[in-house]
Amino acid sequence: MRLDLRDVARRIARDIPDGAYVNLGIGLPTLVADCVGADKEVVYHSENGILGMGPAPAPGEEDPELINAGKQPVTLLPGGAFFHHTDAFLMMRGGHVDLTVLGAFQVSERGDLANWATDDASHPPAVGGAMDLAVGARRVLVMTTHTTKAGEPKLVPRCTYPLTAAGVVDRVYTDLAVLDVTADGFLVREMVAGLTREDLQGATAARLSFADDVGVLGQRE
Amino acid sequence: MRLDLRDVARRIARDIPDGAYVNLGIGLPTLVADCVGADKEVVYHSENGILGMGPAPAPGEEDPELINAGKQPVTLLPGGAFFHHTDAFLMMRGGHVDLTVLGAFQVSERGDLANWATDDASHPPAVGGAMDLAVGARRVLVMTTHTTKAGEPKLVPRCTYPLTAAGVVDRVYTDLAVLDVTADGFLVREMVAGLTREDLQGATAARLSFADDVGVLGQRE
Amino acid sequence: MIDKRVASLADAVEGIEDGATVLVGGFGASGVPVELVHALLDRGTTDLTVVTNNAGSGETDVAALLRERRVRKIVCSYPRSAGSIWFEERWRAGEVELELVPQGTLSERMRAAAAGLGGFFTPTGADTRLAEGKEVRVIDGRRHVFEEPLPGDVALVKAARADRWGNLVYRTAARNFGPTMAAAAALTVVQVDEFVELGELDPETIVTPGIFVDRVVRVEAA
Amino acid sequence: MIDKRVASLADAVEGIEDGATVLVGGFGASGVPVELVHALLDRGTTDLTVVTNNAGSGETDVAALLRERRVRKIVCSYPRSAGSIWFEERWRAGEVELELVPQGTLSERMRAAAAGLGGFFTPTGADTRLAEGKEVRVIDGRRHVFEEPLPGDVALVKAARADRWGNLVYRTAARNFGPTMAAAAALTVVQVDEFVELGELDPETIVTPGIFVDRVVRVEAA
Repeated sequence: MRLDLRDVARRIARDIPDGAYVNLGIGLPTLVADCVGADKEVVYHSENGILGMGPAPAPGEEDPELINAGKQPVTLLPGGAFFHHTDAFLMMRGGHVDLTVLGAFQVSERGDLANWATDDASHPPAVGGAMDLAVGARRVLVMTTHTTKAGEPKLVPRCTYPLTAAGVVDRVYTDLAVLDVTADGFLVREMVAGLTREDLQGATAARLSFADDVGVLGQRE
Repeated sequence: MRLDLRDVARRIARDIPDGAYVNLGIGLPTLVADCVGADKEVVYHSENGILGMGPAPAPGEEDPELINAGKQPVTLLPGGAFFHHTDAFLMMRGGHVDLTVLGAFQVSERGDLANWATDDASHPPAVGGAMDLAVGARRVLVMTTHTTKAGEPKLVPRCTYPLTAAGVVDRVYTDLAVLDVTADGFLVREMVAGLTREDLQGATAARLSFADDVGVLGQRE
Repeated sequence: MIDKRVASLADAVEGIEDGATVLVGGFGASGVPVELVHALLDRGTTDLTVVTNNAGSGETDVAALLRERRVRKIVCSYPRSAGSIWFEERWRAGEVELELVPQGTLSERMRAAAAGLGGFFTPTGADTRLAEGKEVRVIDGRRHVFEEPLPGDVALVKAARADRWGNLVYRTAARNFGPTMAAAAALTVVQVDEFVELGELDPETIVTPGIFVDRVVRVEAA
Repeated sequence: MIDKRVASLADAVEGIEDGATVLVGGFGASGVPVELVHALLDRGTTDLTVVTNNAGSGETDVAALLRERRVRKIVCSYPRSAGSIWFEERWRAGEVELELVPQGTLSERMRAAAAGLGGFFTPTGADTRLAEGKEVRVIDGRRHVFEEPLPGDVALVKAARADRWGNLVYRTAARNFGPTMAAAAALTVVQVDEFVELGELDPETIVTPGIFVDRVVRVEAA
């Protein structure tokens, strides 16, 4: 019943407008780029000073200095540009990036995001550009499994993990549903087929409300 | 007995070290560049985004977009660079410009500088980059006549004209003397020949002290 | 597909509303987007707040806006020049409000807006008339003034070349306020001498990446 | 005559004292001035505060400084990576202090130092653990955190080419923290692949003007 995360990526890609400037968080969110159709021209931003990132280079063609935020080799498309770190974050913090897709440990019904620390004291903390992206991108989309591997809900009334930013998340895409963060909390827009509202609420710690026209979140669209 | 201002410029030029990054204020201070010997390599900065300004172009060779802070056509030397206004002022405010030479209406014995407004209410005020230069350059030199055309002293206990910046002037070069601003006020380092200490004090509203070895500020050196 | 090129100066200034705050590039006569300002004049837009280093000279660009009484307020560092007759006339008559800002602070305030910052402390202007009424804080033994971000509704900028993504390069000292203003406005409109194909600008030497630019229009060099 | 070129890596790091705050460029393995950091290691300098985005990986550069116990404190945004074993070892043992700073704030704090500003308000980090103990101010309805400038005694930077005035250009994403760090330190030392004649770098495309640079040293590309 749960969607494969590649299908979640495909669903997110549908919501990325033609011409958007997009920053994809490290890890899962990078799957989204592969799902954006050739009918759209999307400019990918990287915090280390790149606009217009292209796909991974062919094996053997990697440039060790031309990497993305996840430190993986990338390429540059015609029209791309290099700039320094402070300008890269000016773009992020200043609202110039139209949209970001981020992973999450927890999202609260007020749009608070926790995605950088789990309070595991055996590992040093690390934050990177997560807080800048979360406060700065015009639209913050979260891509996540609906629950943890242990079955704990990730959509919660209040985050218990350390916050990345307060009140920033616009929409959450999980393997079970698409939910908007509204003034009244999570509003379900789409659900996978075969799931009842009670099932979804059961997998969610925050109280859900449902749109009048809840759509089907499908495997293949 | 008073020096010609070209000779004052020549005296200032002697104090500019080889390799210095220098911003010359609009007007009189620009005379200094012509007096710096070919034995020194000095990099001139302009607030509108130029490092490495060269001399005025030959007639007919002017580029109307390549101008200095005084809006006069200039040239660029090999090694010069263009950058944007915010970076130009980052250089000024951030202490990257080694030295500036500025004009003045008044300088106080505490190093306060007044050089932007005279409270003539019939003209709109204008400040430009004067305040940024005055607070930011590592060393602030003032080039001025010792008194106004009406004979009023310009070196004063306290400025009566609106301040440009407080406590910033390091040294003043006038047509009568060279004076350092010290914790004890103006200290005369050099005087023109034939002037008594009493004469100089008489042309100065602030109390003067004199170095042990007051030098001769000469016409030709 | 991204194509920020527009066909005419009228298209370039389309939608700019009365009452807008307009950042106008240029320093003296260098880098001034003269034709874009004239297009705004032709559009009839009025009640403007104009942010620009100087206040125009002679009868063109910002001076023309002042002459035609389109400017409610001007924010600048150096409104006075040999030919700033229209500014002086309107200012003496009390018909235009002047906010005088040190030049570095003017540029830095626009950058703060571009960067999404809430303001900054600067030593520039401390203990002067231009800091009157502003918060002062002693930092590291030095008096600093708090300055607020200065965003534009619109930026009008002149550059040398652009591609269809809106990537820009400038020419010599005409760069001046362009890159900062382009980044500090909700709508950034740029006039260029030349359009080039996507990929023709070296990615190492693009000065203003297209992310800051909304419209580019070509103006034949005079 | 200005000639910032030095003959050796040892000359490049001459005079860097124990206890210095050292800004080290690079993001992951891109743009790291590896040879300069090793020269600092060879010099024996210790008790360092190192400001850098990551905390080194494997046995080279910042990881080597950590291994050899030269680092008292590290200021960075993302100390954890696959190979950050020496940082983790020293951190777990309480032998190195960590100041964790959001990446954009890290960069902006260095820029504030470069620009002579006293600090700034940023929305980044508000309401998070990284803002604990910091001044908070609501600006335009949004909570902002006050952040202080972060200057370096020394910056170690990698670039592609330099001339004798210290003008620099970089290569692709290796530019990253270089231009900001170069401007934010009292002593800026740069390693480059290549020296070029004065005038060979296009004045329109110089990324770091020489005013920010004190020494440049050539390191043969591996």
